[in-house]
Amino acid sequence: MLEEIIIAGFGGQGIMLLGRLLAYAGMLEEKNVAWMPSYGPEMRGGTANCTVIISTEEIASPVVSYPRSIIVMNQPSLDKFEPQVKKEGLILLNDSLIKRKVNRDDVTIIRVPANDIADQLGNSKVANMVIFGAYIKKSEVVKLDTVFKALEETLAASHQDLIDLNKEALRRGVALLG
Amino acid sequence: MLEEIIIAGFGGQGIMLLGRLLAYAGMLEEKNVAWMPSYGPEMRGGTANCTVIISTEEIASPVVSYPRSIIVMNQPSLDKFEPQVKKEGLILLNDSLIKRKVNRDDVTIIRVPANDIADQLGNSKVANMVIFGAYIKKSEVVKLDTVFKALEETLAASHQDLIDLNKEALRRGVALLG
Amino acid sequence: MAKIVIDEERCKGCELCLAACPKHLIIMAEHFNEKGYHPAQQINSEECNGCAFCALTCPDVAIEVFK
Amino acid sequence: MAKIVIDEERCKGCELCLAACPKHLIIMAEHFNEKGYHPAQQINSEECNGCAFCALTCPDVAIEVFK
Amino acid sequence: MGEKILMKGNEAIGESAIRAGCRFFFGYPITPQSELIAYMAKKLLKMEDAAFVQSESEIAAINMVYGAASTGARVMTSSSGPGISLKQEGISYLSVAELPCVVVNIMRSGPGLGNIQPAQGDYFQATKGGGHGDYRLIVLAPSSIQELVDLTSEAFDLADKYRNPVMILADGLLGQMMEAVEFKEKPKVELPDKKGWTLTGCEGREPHCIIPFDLDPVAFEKWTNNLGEKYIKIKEKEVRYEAINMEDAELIIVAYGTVARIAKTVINNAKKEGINIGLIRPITLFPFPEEIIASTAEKAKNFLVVEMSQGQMVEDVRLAVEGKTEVHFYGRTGGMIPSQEEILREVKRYL
Amino acid sequence: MGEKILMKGNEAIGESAIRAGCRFFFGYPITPQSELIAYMAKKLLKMEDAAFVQSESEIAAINMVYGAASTGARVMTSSSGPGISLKQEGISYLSVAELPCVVVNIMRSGPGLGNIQPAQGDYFQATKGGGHGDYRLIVLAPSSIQELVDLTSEAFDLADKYRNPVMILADGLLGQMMEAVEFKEKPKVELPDKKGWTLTGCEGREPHCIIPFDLDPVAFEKWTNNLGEKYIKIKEKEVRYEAINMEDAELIIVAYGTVARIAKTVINNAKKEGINIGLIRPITLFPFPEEIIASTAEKAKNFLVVEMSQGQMVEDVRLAVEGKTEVHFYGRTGGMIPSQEEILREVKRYL
Amino acid sequence: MKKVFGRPEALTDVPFTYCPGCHHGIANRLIAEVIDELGIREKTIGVCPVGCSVYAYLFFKCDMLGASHGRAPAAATGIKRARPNSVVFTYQGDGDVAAIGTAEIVHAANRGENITAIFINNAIYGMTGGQMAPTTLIGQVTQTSPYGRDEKTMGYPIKMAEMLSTLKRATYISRVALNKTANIVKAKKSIKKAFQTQLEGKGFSLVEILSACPTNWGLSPVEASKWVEEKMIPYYPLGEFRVPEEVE
Amino acid sequence: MKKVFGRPEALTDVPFTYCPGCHHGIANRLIAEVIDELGIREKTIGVCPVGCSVYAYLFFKCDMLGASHGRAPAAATGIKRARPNSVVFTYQGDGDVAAIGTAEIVHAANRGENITAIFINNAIYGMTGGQMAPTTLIGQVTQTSPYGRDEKTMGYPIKMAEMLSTLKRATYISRVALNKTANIVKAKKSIKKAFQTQLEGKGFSLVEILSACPTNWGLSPVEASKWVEEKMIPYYPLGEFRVPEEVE
Ligand SMILES: Cc1ncc(C[n+]2csc(CCOP(=O)(O)OP(=O)(O)O)c2C)c(N)n1
Ligand SMILES: Cc1ncc(C[n+]2csc(CCOP(=O)(O)OP(=O)(O)O)c2C)c(N)n1
Ligand code: SF4
Ligand code: SF4
Ligand code: SF4
Ligand code: SF4
Ligand code: SF4
Ligand code: SF4
Ligand SMILES: [Mg+2]
Ligand SMILES: [Mg+2]
Repeated sequence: MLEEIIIAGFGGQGIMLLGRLLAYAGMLEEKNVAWMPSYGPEMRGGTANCTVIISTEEIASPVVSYPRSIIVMNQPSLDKFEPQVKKEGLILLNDSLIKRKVNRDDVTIIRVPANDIADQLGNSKVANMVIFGAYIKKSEVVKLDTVFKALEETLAASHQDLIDLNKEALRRGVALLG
Repeated sequence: MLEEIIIAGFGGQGIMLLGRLLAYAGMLEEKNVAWMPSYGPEMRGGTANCTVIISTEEIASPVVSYPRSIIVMNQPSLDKFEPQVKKEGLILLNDSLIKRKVNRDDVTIIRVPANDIADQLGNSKVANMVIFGAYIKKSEVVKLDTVFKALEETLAASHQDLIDLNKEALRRGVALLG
Repeated sequence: MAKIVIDEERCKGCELCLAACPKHLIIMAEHFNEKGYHPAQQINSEECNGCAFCALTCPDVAIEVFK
Repeated sequence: MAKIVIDEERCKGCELCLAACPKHLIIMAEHFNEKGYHPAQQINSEECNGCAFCALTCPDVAIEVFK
Repeated sequence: MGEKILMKGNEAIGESAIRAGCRFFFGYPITPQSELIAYMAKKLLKMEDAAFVQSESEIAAINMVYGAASTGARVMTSSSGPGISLKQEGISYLSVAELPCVVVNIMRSGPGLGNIQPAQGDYFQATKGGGHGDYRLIVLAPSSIQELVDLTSEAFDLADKYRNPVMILADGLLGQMMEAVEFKEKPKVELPDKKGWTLTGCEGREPHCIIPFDLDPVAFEKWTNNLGEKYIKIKEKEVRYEAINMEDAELIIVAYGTVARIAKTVINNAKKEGINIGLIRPITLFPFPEEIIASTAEKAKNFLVVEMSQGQMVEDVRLAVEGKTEVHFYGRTGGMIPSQEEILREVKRYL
Repeated sequence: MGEKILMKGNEAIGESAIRAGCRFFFGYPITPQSELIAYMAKKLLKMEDAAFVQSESEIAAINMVYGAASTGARVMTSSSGPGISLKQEGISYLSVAELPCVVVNIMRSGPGLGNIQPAQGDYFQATKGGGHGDYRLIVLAPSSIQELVDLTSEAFDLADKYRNPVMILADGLLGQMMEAVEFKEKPKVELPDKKGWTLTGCEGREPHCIIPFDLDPVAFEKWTNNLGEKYIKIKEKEVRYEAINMEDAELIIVAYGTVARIAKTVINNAKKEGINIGLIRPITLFPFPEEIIASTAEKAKNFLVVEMSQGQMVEDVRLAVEGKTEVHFYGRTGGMIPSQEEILREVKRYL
Repeated sequence: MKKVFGRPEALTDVPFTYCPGCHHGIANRLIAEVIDELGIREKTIGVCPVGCSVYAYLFFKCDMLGASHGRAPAAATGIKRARPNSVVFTYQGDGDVAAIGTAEIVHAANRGENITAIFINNAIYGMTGGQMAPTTLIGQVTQTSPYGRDEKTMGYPIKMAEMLSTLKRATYISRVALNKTANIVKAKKSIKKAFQTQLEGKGFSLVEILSACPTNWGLSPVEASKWVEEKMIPYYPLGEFRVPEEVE
Repeated sequence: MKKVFGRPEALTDVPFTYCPGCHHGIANRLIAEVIDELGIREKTIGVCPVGCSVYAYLFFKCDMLGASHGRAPAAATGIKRARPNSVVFTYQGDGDVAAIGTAEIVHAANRGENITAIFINNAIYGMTGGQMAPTTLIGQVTQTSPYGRDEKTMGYPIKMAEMLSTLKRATYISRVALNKTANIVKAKKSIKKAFQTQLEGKGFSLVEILSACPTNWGLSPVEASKWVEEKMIPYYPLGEFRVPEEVE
């Protein structure tokens, strides 16, 4: 089993966190994992992306030119990564902010109104979890429960309300593909 | 024609100046010349020495392991350089400060009471010129007149009295081997 | 009579102008600009006296003032 | 009663002690030490009061004072 | 122990250093190694008999290392590109004074301010001596986060064993990426006692002096010759490398760090195409694994050296090959990472 | 003009620089190059439109050079050992920003504080880049005071021609010794106009920017590749060396600087003993005279490299020889100068 | 209607790369306005540092040099010595001026280099992601003072303006802030005086500008401006520390 | 008779390598006497610099480290942090402290490193043969100010003690001289206070010592001492600039 995914969006959309949670969950499921950021001079603003690899084999190259999946949270990210997705790959996009059509017809495309749902949950910051939920459901790369566990282990217990909110957002994402 | 000489003594005895004058005179006589100091961390005290090469040929190595001549102004310098003088070479030593005998019997040895004569001239600083005079006379490497010219060109005209004193000291040295 | 012109695409939604306007004539727009910020927007523009406090404060030189 | 002892071989003939002695009891010797300096030397030693000004001043710690 | 932890490379170095007994860290922020400094601050500021100082500069940092190392403490500093250049005088001093310490260089792209993307352009500086005079660092080149952990720990041992500064040379990607790592309990290694030379106050013994010079050339030549002999000993004993798929290989890739990992994927993919490629991955850059390269060259195998530079390690490969076979080079610079596809394309050019 | 003057090497560099139009000098004292600073102070402080600044450190000096060079002025700095190490960050910046300037290294013995006797232990630092990232200095290695004069003048031309820092690398003996020199009138060389890039105030034109970075790796790779191409051009066009007695030589000595002069005496003396030895004396250390060495190796001549180091240039000789013949090495360190007798002894070992 | 406030001529059209609410932008604009008012754009050469203002060369419409971290005063010295008739300014952060570049700023000031240094004190290393600066306040939490700056091991925040004011040829030294319009107006006056000091050949000038870094302080821009008022100004008094008579 | 003045225990027997009449020797001895009086020789670690005192490790009978030029305060920081119970002092010249090592001394002082710096201000670079120091007086001729130091291009002599006194954790800062017995006695007291400041854990201490360099000043030792009195002291006032209450 090998998953190679690039997650991309604005800074502040929780891109890095999403990637890290995915890698963490992969690790909990005893897979080999690698997480790699693309970092810029500005620790702020602009676009951000990271790569996650989850594999039953040893991971040789951490650098992925052609991901199987991408999660794109804004349009510049879609523009950048759409052409790189492997044939028969997977694109999850944030329908709340991306208005344009995807040009590829050799990949699975899932549009998630992530910000809208997050707004419904009362916190636009959890848009990343909504789309993540959808990804988990579709890709079956890791189990939802494992992601919950990953959440608990990475967020301090003192943030119980935050954990709950994130879980709810994940569930709403999963439910979308119900 | 090739002369390789090491001049050595205490710092403050005018060793470097002597060497420089010799090189300058050599240059005035259109020979190839090289002057090389041995320098130490202390710009002061301790022993000092320099090497001068004067040659009608191009000077390849400026480093001389076995000089033809040495001028030694104090005993540590004699101790250090005596063994290195080439067979049939020349040792000029400052008899005012060096009391011991020279062990070599395959070289010419000239003992010059340089400090005593300098004291007679009223300035112990010109001991170097006294011994230099003797060296010029003995070695005939450069002419006394050329050294006078070198003196005039290197010392500012404003130091006329100093020039005169130095010339007198040189003459006294020459006269020793009269 | 005075007016201000806000360059929406330069605005980063920092709200400093909003805090600086002595007449509280600036609010943040509902919509996003291209960079994803809610740009500042003037209201009740007829009350503007052209004091330029908003423009003086704007870190992105997004405001011009006319008088 | 006091006396000073000058370590001739440490002395560099700087003459600072000479200048420091309030009683002018120090002069420079005629002879050279091994390093080629004229070492300092006490005269009229019976007048020495052991004030140690000379020793305090000596940069080469060449002077000991006894009292 | 034995538990897997997901960690950034920079943090993994920090944790490993602390577990290896490093209690003193002096450093100055610079991307892409800043997480390491932050990690050391978080940990060491809470520990007893430990110190973390964010120094006023990289120069101050390396000289604080010099001071702390002279007391026998296990001590580390880290930086990148411009900051490592500033440390060169200090590194030269540490080398001549034979002070054990660990210097981490998480390489960014140079020269100049360059940028903060990964690169391997500091190979020459690390292995040939960016500072003045004849000296050598032991240079370790990990290629995974687990190896960062293992080699960091080993770096301290090597430093103590040889009384020599050790550099960990990793490209920025290794500092920034996360993988699961394990902190294994290590068997205690016998290391030379430091008591004979450290500065600890001279109670009950003669004073110790640690001095970075000898103005007498005869004495100083002896001193530097002793260093030279130490480096020869290190060359004999401490060469580390990984060699895979060497037997039937039609071509041998030589690469270190992240590039070596990409090369592994290339090898796997090439196999699917029926192409057999081998890999020599130097783990120690000094001492450089000359012998395996020389003996491979004897077998008439050609080499392709791949670096994130304009060609630095390739000189050491050529020195080892000595003209016996061909040595090709492929490099990316400016922060660009060579892709599997490019490397495979290069491989095919030389088959 | 044409008149012979007896000068110290350090002063000769200064005088030659001033005659070459250098009007700005920034430096910090260090033995054995201090006479150069003193000379520049004496001259420049009395000149119009000139400046001499004794900077607070070597780092400040190299950055003052960076500023002055950005205006298009001819500018120089000089130092030795530890001071040159401190300049490495700045040198890397100057290289990427392509700012012409001349940096003088009068080598003392290292590593560390070492001592102030002559040495050649900074060859790697000068030629492979002691700073971070891929860059190259043009490195000139004079071996007489007259050559110091000639090459200093040429250094400024080369710097301007290639928009590249040029290093004059001379051992301390050359800085300290005196020989008679002549300052010859040089034919004016055509050099590229600087107006297109210098910082002079933007009156009547668009502003110029000189920037040592590009955060975009694609753009920065292109930038560094351009530098790489420049270095290749320099390699093609600017190699300089002296080769003597090559025809019947039983062995070729390769040496630069003072050592090459000693070697010449060895060659003369050996001839008297009926031994024929040749000499290749690299005058440019980068670009290194690979071709003459390679073609000599083709003729199956063995080499003896002699350096005042533990063996640095010898790697470049080996790279050029590529195993075709034997390359032997003899080195002295710590400030010791190899004597004629030692070199001849070594020569005889390999005949 | 006439435009009474607009983009100064000495700024290019390039949008600032600073974060929302970052005071770097205000400082950049004030310098540009001063350059315009003094009519010196075409003879000005700016030196930008490493720090969040590393891109300043994109913003100022005059000749610009990018210096290495902390060494802008040395680079500026080189420029000014080579071209004494140009107007040379550095733009530097607190890591640049108060940490790695301490020797360079002290000695440029001590030599009385006829240059102007603009020193952005935001009590943090902005560009590298929020490490402690020498000017970080006591108790302030940063990446490298995770439990708050503790004066016992990290010392007190350094007062550069005061320290440099002990140097005789540091001719004009002031501290200003950008947290509210009144202070912004004063800041501009001070920057102008600094440039005038240089134009009159009177020696070194430096304006220390207390500035907000909302991103690394973890505050909204409005809160950050308040933090400048409530925390920074009480520790770092505003005012002129050294004034040449004639400029005054 | 009892010995009332002799060689302190904390000095080895090695004769000083300084020139005749050089005040370095007096300063070395005073430090040794203070170490003896405080009984701390066996826990003292000294850091010697590059400069005429590069050989100090031969003279002090305690553990010694040779630092690179200017960086002694950083090296001392490393030592003191690693061994907080030891007594750490640096011994540095004016090139070391006031030029290349400016950043290191400022920040050791600012952090309040619990170390003692002895700073020999002889207004010249002694070891390298007499170049201008940042502390060289106006008009003073040196190798690199051959027409005398000119404040217009070289600035005024820097007053390190005063500058460092602006730093809050620079706990004890004084300036003394060695040109006559009365001053020597005061100097020793001041050095002792500095070490006491450290022993009581109060933070950074520095004693600036005005010293003669007869060789590079081209004066006899006696004339040189007079020059300290007549030229240096008027410009560099003696006294204590910062004193911790309890040490006082
Ligand atoms: C020699 C060197 N060391 C470290 C760095 C990394 N670095 C870049 S900017 C910076 C500090 C930024 O802080 P500051 O000067 O306060 O500017 P700000 O970003 O806050 O405006 C550092 C440490 C570097 N580029 N070069
Ligand atoms: C990095 C570096 N730069 C320069 C030198 C050369 N150097 C040695 S000592 C010294 C200055 C000596 O002056 P000072 O510190 O005043 O001490 P002093 O000799 O006067 O006691 C210099 C510049 C060096 N050793 N290292
Ligand atoms: S010009 Fe003055 S009144 Fe008008 S919007 Fe701006 S701040 Fe408000
Ligand atoms: S101050 Fe400027 S950037 Fe901020 S909200 Fe107002 S217009 Fe926008
Ligand atoms: S102890 Fe006093 S009186 Fe005696 S010699 Fe010394 S200074 Fe003079
Ligand atoms: S002070 Fe000391 S060194 Fe100087 S003359 Fe007197 S005894 Fe000799
Ligand atoms: S990190 Fe801080 S200083 Fe840098 S641009 Fe953002 S707000 Fe401004
Ligand atoms: S040169 Fe000056 S400071 Fe150095 S030992 Fe001699 S007199 Fe003392
Ligand atoms: Mg800052
Ligand atoms: Mg001094």
